Amino acid sequence: MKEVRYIRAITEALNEEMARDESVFVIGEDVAYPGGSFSATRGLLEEFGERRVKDTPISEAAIVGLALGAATQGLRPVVEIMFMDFLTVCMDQIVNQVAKTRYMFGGQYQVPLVIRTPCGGGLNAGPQHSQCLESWFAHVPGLKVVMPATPYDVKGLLKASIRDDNPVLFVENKALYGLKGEIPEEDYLVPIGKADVKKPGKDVTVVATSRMVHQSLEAARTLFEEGIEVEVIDLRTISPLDKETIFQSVEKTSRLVVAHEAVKTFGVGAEIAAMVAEEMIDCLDAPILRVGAPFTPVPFNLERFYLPNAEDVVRAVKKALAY
Amino acid sequence: MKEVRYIRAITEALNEEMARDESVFVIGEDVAYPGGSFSATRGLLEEFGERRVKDTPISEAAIVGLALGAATQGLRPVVEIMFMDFLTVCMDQIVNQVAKTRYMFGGQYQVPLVIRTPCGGGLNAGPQHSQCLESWFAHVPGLKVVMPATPYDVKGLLKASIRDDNPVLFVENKALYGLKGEIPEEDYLVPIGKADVKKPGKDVTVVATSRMVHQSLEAARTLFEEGIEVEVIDLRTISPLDKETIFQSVEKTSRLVVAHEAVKTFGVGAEIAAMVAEEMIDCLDAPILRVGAPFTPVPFNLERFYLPNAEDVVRAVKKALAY
Amino acid sequence: MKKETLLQMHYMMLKIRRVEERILEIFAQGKIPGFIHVSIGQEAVPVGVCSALRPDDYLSNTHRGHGQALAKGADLKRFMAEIYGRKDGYCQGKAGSMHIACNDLGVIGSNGVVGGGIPISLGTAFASVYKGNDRVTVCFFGDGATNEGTFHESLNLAALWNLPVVFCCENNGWAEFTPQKVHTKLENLSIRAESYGMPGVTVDGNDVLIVKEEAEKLIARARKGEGPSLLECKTHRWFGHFAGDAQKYRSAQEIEEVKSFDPILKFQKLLLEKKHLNPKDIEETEAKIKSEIDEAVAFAEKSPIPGIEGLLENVYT
Amino acid sequence: MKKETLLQMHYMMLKIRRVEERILEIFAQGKIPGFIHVSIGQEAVPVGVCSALRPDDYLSNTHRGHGQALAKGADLKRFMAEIYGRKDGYCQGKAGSMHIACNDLGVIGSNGVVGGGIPISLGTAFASVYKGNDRVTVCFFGDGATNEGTFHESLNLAALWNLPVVFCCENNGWAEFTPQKVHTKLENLSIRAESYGMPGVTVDGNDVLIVKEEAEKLIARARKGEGPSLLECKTHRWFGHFAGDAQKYRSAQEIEEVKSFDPILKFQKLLLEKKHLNPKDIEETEAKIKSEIDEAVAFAEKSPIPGIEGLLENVYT
Ligand SMILES: Cc1ncc(C[n+]2csc(CCOP(=O)(O)OP(=O)(O)O)c2C)c(N)n1
Ligand SMILES: Cc1ncc(C[n+]2csc(CCOP(=O)(O)OP(=O)(O)O)c2C)c(N)n1
Ligand SMILES: [Mg+2]
Ligand SMILES: [Mg+2]
Repeated sequence: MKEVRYIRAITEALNEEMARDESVFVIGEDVAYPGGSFSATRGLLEEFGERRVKDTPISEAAIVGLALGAATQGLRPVVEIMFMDFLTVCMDQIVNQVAKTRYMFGGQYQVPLVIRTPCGGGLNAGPQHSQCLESWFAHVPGLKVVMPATPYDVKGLLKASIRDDNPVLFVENKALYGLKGEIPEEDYLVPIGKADVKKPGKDVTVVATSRMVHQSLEAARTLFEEGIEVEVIDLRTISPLDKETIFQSVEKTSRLVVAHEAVKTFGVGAEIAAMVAEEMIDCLDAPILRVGAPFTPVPFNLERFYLPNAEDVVRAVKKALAY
Repeated sequence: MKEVRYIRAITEALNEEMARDESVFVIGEDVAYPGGSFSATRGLLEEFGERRVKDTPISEAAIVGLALGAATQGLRPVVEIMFMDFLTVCMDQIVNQVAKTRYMFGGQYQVPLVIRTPCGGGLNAGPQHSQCLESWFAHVPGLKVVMPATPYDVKGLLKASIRDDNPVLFVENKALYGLKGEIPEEDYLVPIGKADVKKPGKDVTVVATSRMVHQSLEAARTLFEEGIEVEVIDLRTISPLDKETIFQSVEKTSRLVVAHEAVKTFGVGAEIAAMVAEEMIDCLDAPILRVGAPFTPVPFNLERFYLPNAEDVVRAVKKALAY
Repeated sequence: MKKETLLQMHYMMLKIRRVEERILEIFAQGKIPGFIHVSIGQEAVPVGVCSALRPDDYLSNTHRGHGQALAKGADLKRFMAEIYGRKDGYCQGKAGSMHIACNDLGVIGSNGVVGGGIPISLGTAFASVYKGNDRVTVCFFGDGATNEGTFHESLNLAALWNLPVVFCCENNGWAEFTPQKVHTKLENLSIRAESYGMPGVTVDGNDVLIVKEEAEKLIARARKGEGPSLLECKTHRWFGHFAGDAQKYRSAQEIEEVKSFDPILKFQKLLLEKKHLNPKDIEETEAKIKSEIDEAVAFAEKSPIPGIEGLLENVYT
Repeated sequence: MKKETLLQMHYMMLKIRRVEERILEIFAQGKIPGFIHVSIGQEAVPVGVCSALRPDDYLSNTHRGHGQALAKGADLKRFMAEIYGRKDGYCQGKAGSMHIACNDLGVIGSNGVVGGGIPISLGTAFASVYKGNDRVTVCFFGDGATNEGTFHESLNLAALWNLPVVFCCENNGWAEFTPQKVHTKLENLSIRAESYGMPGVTVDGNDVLIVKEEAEKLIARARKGEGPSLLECKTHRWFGHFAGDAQKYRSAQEIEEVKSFDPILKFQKLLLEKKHLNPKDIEETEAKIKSEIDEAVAFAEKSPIPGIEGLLENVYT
């Protein structure tokens, strides 16, 4: 094992997959010579050259379209979109083209394409650089949506995403880029579609994503001191959802809290709650509670009031237990 | 009262509001001389002239941006985007600009802007002309999302949307354009944010949107013959959701089915189910069931298998009752 | 030019015309679901351009894409079956007229989103460069599409990276029901090429030989690694935007007038003059085409309507 | 030109420079949250352009928008308070450096999305036409932004409708860490104007008088109803893309070299030569600006940090 930061785990994944498979290439704004706005692609140009590491103009729709065309011809593009908020300028290419190509053309093509993009607040980057929009993409058949929270998962899932023959929206988190964690020295993959029990517990299930996994673990530690044993599940993949792991946990705890940084209303938590309310309502001993951002844009210098945190999770868990 | 088609109710609303308020103007592709792809804007050019009824190039982002700039200066643009699927080419303008302008600038501006767009299948128009994407926009603070199902509601809600000082995404339904219904002769409004009990009943609550309102009413008629009394609630507004009407009904029936045409997973039904599972789980005597489209793009000539219908609602209601 | 080439072009233009006429008929009978956009009057463009392509070249297409797919070599039976939405169609009935793709022919898909196919064409071109082969991509779109942001982003990137794409604007003067002068101030759209540092040419899109000649130059250029270009072919849409559009926004006189530019008649006249064809040959070609179409229609009508079993297939691999 | 005008322009350029220098200092001390993009080296562009505007004209802005807002007349105290994210800021601390809008001055907002503000500028211009007044809109954006689809769509629509907008490209040769030659083949971006049928000009953006002169012509044109235009001002970004960017991608020599184009020194030299200024005047101006900045910083630092009570405010009316 070795300790790496989340951002460097991404770089390692890109490095290894590019070395492993010549059809993998990296494309995006400032990814080659500058090594990426958040330095995720640092060193790739030096290692793999201009043919496979491509700086582009600020033309997101053209970038994603290019990647799609290339993917239909057997290449495996890894696109970087600098902030998740900017997926909005290439939404047609992602939703109407990339996601639908395989299905609408009757299976004639494979679309092995990864779009990496960072979500989330924490940098006071304001309303157009801080959003978490993953629930949109989970509503789009044909895409997979992955959202890892740790260096271990980000590396293993990125490698798995690059090897997947389907389009994957790979949602990183800016606030986690500096986070350190252990990863194996050797090659490993983390399977898409599998949630991970980050901390077992018997009293309440907390299903969390991305940064809120860490907030939930913190909450679990706090609650443990009060004798409450929380099970923290890191969803890791938003689409397809890992029903099984969630259901198993809820069967055990009978209490469910979902925690994400995205706006609570119409977020990922809604689908998880609905799924449980649809298929295992009798197991529940309490309302399904959701922790998420309030219904506002992400305000610049009020971000700290906006971002959901460990305290919110503690409060929700206690409310679920008090029921 | 008089009988009009859904599409003509839209035309009437536009006509009346343009006559009432000189700051209202209509803009979009083929809306002026051609009178609109679906004829919603027919006759407006003749009535109000080129200054207020504007044909544009195929440049959706520019159209929405123009409308936003104009709205900040006190005009009241009504934009037509030809198919809901094409909101993807102007998503940044809608989500990052229009929706956030008031909030991020600290309340300096009002943004009285309506974007009309038709969703839905039924025309075999294929994967890029048939989507229902309303749940995306309901996840965006700063937008209102309206989705009327009848000529009465479409007229009253469009007039209310045009008079609203906030941006409204006004989701029409192509398959309903030909539908006839009664509307008053005189001026009336339907308030944004109020659901409507389209048919009272005591056994099961069905919350439905747009075309599925009619399918649900049909299901209710079928079920009535079997002695089952369904309460059909037409949501009418997706954002903000009318919790009160839904909760009142569920309190009465203890059984909830949500029905929409959008893909079931991560659709509007998820939020409604989650809301109920969060705040009134003890009232429920059965799982919350959702009727929606399967997790696939809208296939061309398999559309009839894809579209949810009255039978699906009947099945869900029976399942809820059998529980 | 070889006589066979000329005759093949003549055959293909006529075939496209007759196929679309038949499609209109069948559509009017209610046998074809969905939207149909025919390109009658525009046949010289796809035929001129595609006659300059190799079978392994790529083609990115638009909603008005029947002619291009056929000219690139689409099998009429599978093509027709897709228009009908049948199982034996190119896309198993999931695509229809607006989305036909033929992977084996490099036809990477018609697109229902105006301008949506332009960025994708960069990708096949990029793949050629990446793999070190010399396959060229031709990207078709209409005059209206040149006002979408994707047009701009794509041409800039293609020029910058010197990608082997020929951007072919089929300028029929209309974007749905809106004439060119209501969607742009420009007369010749090819001057937009200068904005990207690539060559742009406007040609008479009703003259198949002129289209072919210019396309050959630009395709050869791209194949040699000299980069992309913009070819504007001015032509005319005879019928409505989609099947069922009665064109009330156009005067009867205008609709008559544009027919005087008939690219097929023009080409036939030339071939007759040059004695490459005689009237009997034309009759025979017509007869051959008719029987091909009859066969394709019969094939399509016999092909099974897709059942629910395929609904969930091919969302993912 | 009147002496006062010249002196006012000199004052404003210097003010922008000193304000941004101070912002960099304060940012380095960790007192300003978020991202900061300074325009040091580019001051001649906003000052030249805005000196040709009327107070009631509109201005659409970019992420690198301090200079434009100040040149349009932003109150330095409220401006600084917004940079600090305080309650007395123009946007009550919800916007920050990247999103300042000043409704009373027609500054309709800086934009964090590259190219995002271009379409919006059409709207204020449209409102002028609709209301029958002669307020002009200036829309600022960078060289990198000219590759976004919104640039293209907006310029076409503006030209078509003859909207009173001057599109002002501040070409500093860089899009973040990517030089112009890596984002487009073009040398002069103003030639893109031809793609829309509007005039385009490239000027030395380090010469405030040249910028003003050209802007005056184009703004007058727009005001008279003669339509939009594209003004490219070539200038230099001295510092990194954002505060904290050490510019490792640029040679020390290049960074030094660009400083030789200092628009302020150049203008000062001229004013000194023409005896409009003497060294003491400059000192006084510097002192005046310093005290204004001190005052603004004190104001900002005293202004309350927004509390949770404002969080849910102004999502809707
Ligand atoms: C993004 C988008 N906007 C609008 C439409 C509706 N639409 C379909 S075809 C068309 C006109 C296209 O004109 P042009 O590009 O000239 O092609 P033509 O139909 O003339 O071949 C429009 C507006 C669409 N399909 N996609
Ligand atoms: C749509 C979008 N893509 C990417 C970015 C990230 N980004 C911010 S500024 C910038 C460079 C802009 O360059 P230019 O337009 O030349 O303006 P400058 O910073 O030089 O003033 C980029 C890529 C963004 N904000 N929005
Ligand atoms: Mg056209
Ligand atoms: Mg720049």
